[in-house]
Amino acid sequence: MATTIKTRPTGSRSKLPGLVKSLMGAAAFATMALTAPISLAEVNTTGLAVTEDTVQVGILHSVTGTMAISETGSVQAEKLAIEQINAMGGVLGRKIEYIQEDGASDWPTFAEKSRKLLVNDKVAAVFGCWTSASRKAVLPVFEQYNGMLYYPTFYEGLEQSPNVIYTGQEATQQILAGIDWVVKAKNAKTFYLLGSDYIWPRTSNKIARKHIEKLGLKVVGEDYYPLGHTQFNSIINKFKLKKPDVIFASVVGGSNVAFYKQLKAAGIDMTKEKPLVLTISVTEDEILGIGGENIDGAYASMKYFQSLTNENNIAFVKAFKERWGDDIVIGDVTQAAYLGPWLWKAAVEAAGSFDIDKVRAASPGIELTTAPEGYVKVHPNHHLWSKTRIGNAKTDGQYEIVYETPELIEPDPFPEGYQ
Amino acid sequence: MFADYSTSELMSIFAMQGFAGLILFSVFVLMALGLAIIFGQMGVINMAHGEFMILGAYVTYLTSNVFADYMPSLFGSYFFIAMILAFIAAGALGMFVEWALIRHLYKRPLDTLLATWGLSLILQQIYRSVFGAREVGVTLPDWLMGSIQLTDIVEVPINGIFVMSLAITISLIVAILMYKSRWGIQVRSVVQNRPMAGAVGINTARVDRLTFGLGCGIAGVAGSAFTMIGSTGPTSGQLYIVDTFLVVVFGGAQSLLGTIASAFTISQAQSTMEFFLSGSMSKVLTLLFVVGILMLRPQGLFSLKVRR
Amino acid sequence: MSYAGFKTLFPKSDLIGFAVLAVILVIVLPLAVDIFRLNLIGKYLTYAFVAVGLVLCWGSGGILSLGQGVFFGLGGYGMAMFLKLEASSPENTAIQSTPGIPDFMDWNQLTELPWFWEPFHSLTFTVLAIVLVPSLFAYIIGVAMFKRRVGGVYFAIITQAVAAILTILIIGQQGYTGGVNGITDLRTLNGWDIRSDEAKYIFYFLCVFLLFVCLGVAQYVRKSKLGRLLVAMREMEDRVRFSGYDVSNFKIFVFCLGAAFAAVGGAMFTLQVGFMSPTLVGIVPSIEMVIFCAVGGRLSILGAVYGALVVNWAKTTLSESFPELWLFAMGALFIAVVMAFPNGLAGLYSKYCEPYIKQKLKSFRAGRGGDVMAEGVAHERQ
Amino acid sequence: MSASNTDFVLAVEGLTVSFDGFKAVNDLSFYVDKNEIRVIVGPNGAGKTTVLDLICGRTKATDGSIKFRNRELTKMKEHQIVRAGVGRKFQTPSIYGDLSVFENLEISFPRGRSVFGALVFKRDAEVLQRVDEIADMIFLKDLLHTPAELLSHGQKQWLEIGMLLIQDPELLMLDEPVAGMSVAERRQTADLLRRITRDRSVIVIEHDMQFVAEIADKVTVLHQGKILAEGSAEEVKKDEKVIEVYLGH
Repeated sequence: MATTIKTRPTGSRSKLPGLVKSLMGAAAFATMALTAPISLAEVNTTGLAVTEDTVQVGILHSVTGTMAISETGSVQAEKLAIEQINAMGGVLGRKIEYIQEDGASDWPTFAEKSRKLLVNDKVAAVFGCWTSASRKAVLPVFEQYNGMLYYPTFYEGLEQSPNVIYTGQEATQQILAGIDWVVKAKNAKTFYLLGSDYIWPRTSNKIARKHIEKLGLKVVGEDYYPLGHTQFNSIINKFKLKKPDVIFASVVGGSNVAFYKQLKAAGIDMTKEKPLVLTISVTEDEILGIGGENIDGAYASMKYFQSLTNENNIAFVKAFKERWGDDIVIGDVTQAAYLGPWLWKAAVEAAGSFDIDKVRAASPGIELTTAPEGYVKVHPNHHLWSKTRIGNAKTDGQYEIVYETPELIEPDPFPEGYQ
Repeated sequence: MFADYSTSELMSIFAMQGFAGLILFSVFVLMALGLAIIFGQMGVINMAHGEFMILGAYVTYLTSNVFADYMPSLFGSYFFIAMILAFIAAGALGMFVEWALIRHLYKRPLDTLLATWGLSLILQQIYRSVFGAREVGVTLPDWLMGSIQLTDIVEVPINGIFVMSLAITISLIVAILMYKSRWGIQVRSVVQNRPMAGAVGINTARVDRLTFGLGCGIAGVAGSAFTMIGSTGPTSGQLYIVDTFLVVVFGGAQSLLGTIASAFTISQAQSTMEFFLSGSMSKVLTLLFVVGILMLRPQGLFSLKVRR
Repeated sequence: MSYAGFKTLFPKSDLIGFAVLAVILVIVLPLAVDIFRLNLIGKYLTYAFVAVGLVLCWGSGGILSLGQGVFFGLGGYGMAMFLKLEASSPENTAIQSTPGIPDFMDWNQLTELPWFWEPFHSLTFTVLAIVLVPSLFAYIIGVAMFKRRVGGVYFAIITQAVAAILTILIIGQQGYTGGVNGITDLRTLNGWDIRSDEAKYIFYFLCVFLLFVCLGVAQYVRKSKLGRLLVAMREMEDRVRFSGYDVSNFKIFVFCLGAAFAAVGGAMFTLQVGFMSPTLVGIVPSIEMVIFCAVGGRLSILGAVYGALVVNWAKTTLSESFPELWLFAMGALFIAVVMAFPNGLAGLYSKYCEPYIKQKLKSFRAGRGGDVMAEGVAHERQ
Repeated sequence: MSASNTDFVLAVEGLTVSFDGFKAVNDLSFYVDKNEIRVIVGPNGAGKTTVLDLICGRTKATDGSIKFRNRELTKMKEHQIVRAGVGRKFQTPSIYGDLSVFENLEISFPRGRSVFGALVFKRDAEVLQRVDEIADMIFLKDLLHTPAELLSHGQKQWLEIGMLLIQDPELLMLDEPVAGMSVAERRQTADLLRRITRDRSVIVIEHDMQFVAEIADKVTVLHQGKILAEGSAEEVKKDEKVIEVYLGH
């Protein structure tokens, strides 16, 4: 059932980005076989926006408002993936056309726009959303109108919708491996949990606390600050008082910048690892705002770093920079967003149809060997099997990867005892 | 919660916590001074105050890039140049805004709120178009990084000291300007009786423009300083606006001393509570405290009982 | 109501305005647009409730509240709590560790329904609470502020702080409130699917009906002596006080009325959009609501409705076609409203369109040789 | 003075108010009889307006008592004082410019003063008649439906007096009622005052000594918050202290 696309770097040809070239070389055969167009009646029985040679999809992210900072990378990744797929001949012989809508960092707007995409535009799939709140807002819409959403962000889990493919990690995948690693490699005994005050950090810290206590170790403090908070001197004093081995941080957005700058200024040198900072919220994107010198030495636990050296990623980073500029950085979510169109394409081709129900049925077990993060596979629970890596932040704003789980981690959105 | 610690450790922590409160105090003073002038003296509700601060931050970012590219040897001192440029840029924009918008609205204070809110949206979008939606990282000179080790535990962040000295300097300058200079007398006379001030030959339009420009300029300097401790992005300015207004209103809008006293009260309350409670709850309690006091004393902390 | 009373309440020019709005909302729009757009318009209309309340508070009474989102939110949350409880029946939530409570509570390790959720099992209670809780809250704020003569700018900033406090509280207490995600995934109302097209039509018309109820109440208040007192207070508060009125009571009354309108709007929002979240409570939406009112014309209750419709429609259209431009457009709109046409759309209408229409009517009547009716009602000034 | 204050409409005793240490009114005592017209004169800053502010509750007294028909006013709120029967006209005409003359008077009509009352208030025959009556008295009968902001300065003063009259107060306080009026208007006003003071007590602040002599039963001269002299217009005119501080220059 599964469609596999092998990566094989090929020589130069035309001005297509590197990755596309390689993908095209690989997929030429398969595409050729498929391009004998399958009749419209066959691939689209539910009235989606598919014609003889095009298929419409939606991109739904915030271009304006506070979340635009975070969501820009995802939009870029999704557009890149779509362009690459089109350059390879599209999906079932049809070029992908995208309709981009702005969620404006406002959850009702997300719901409104998703309804527009599904009801008015009848798109075959939507790539979008970033925050949990925006996903929660659109979820009933996708379930009601039977749409398909590819959601890129690492998130708290506790959800499994037949209408969503979660291309980022759920919390246990990201957190457990990270904590295991600091315990083993750094001999950590005490933890301080800090987060912005909303559902993802709170759930993540709950999972972290449970795991830490199961290991027989100690959580010495847990604190939350309102989103957008910019003064962290008090919490830094609490660190100094409690002297945790590990500061486990899930601060987001503008607060992040303030937190790391003030941590550094307060004389906590993260490169000395006393205490060690382990974050699950700072990707390369965030470092741009924080400044590499301010976060030098912190560890991050996620599935993707730009510095990964496998062939897929080298080609991906090259293509991304060719498309969006040299000074751009790619974070975990950007990569996960990039997977969305590819996973959808694979599922559609496996199903031989754009029909949502058939694509859904074909999705579990879909594999990508070309993913920048390496091999991924869709679990029946609609999340991805993936590896978790530990990166060590450097002054140039990149992570040096110091650890990688040997096996793919099974996604477990409803971990025992957490719901 | 303190059972496990020795007395000296506790003393040190309290010392540092007090210092954290002082830094917060300085931050509030810097945020609020510009607004205290604009809102307190001129009665203009400038909702774009945060955006003026962010303008200062972006100017600092640009200056740091210019220094890094062309004069790396002088990089250590770029911050002072940046603050001056930030003052000039924000002040100039402020004067332009006063000329284009505010001067038509002096009799309608609530309308200045709407107009400046519109202005803040436009500025945000300009920042986004020019600098991108992402936050930019401002590189600080090395001497501003790190902290001074006083005892084993007590460490004082250098940028905190810098922010504090800046707050003190600017407060002093403003106080001197307001209460000692000829211009200050003019400002205060315009505030108290506009027609009369005009009648005795004060160019009220010019005084207004300069006052507004000064308030915005101070916001720019504050924004420049905040690149050390906060984020610089198109919407970062929004983070400051509520706190800033509360500080000014709580202090009794017309009094600079009141603004400083209120910044002190609020910062100490917040930072003490933050130490004992979670960050969110202490924020809520601080706001409730301020609102509660304002209900009891609507004129703010410092206001003269005057004959009507 | 007697005919004369009706004439006083609705002078002819107002009556035409109401009729035109009714025709647009009840006949033209439902026929002209599909259900998706109509649902959007229904959503815009929920903001119109707030804007109408603001016309009373701000336009008539001079009290500018920057915290109307609080009341909109309280109303919306009330409705959402009822719907969420219905959606969280033990059968629907069987996979949870504690079935029968909303999913977000389960994630936050709550094992039983908090006490203040219990009464929201009852629809009657919910409907009452939607109106009464925000009104009571407004009453408390109003008493605290107006009895102490806090007004103008100070009132605006304090209400803004209240909006900030409530937002932080809702987000921070996510076990009880759903946190930043809000209360989502609302499906049925007494077993009736609220997401079907049929339900959307019904909610749209219910929303229009309730809006007209609010408009009627607002019109009654404005035409009553209380309405004239509000205008009088805006101008010469001391004179009203020294005419033997307890000024604060009147302010509290319109503030509560505005809050109740906003709450009804919030409840209709929840029903039509399908969820409620703290983003509708905070400072930004509260200021936007003031903008709807300002664009429509702060002195005209009908203008407020058009303001809410036009601004939101522009927002949707612009953000669909030029996402980068719409902030510029919004910003420019605010400035333009303040600088160029302070009485908003209604001001433009009465300045440019009304005289023209009147003249046309007159010449039409004259042409027919009919009687030119004398303007019987005393000249009502804005 | 008298053992009981009941004989007086208004009894002010030991009244003191200080603004940040400055005593604007200092240990002031005076008494107003039934149907008396009392005029308060004094140089600028003598505390005249402050005394009226204190009586009507606009300013809170630091010390002392104000008894109106034996009811203590210092503890009451402004609207309660008004309802008790004290009417106050301000120095600058304070009327509602956006409303018509009719509406100005109607709002002042003492009925429907609660929120609910205002909501159900009806413009019935009694209101119409009373408004007509007052409008006639204040020379504005033909201008009933004119927006008040279009009135002349003198007409505005009359309108405000009319707004007080419609409440039928027992004590009427007028702060410079003829300031800024033409000679003709002054004459009309004096006439009006004489007519309206037949069955009520009146306190008037006035500078114009000729006007004062024309209307006053008794004159109180204030200086620096204290009473300098009290008596008939003729008496105070002759008082040397008064001549020195007030009339002398």
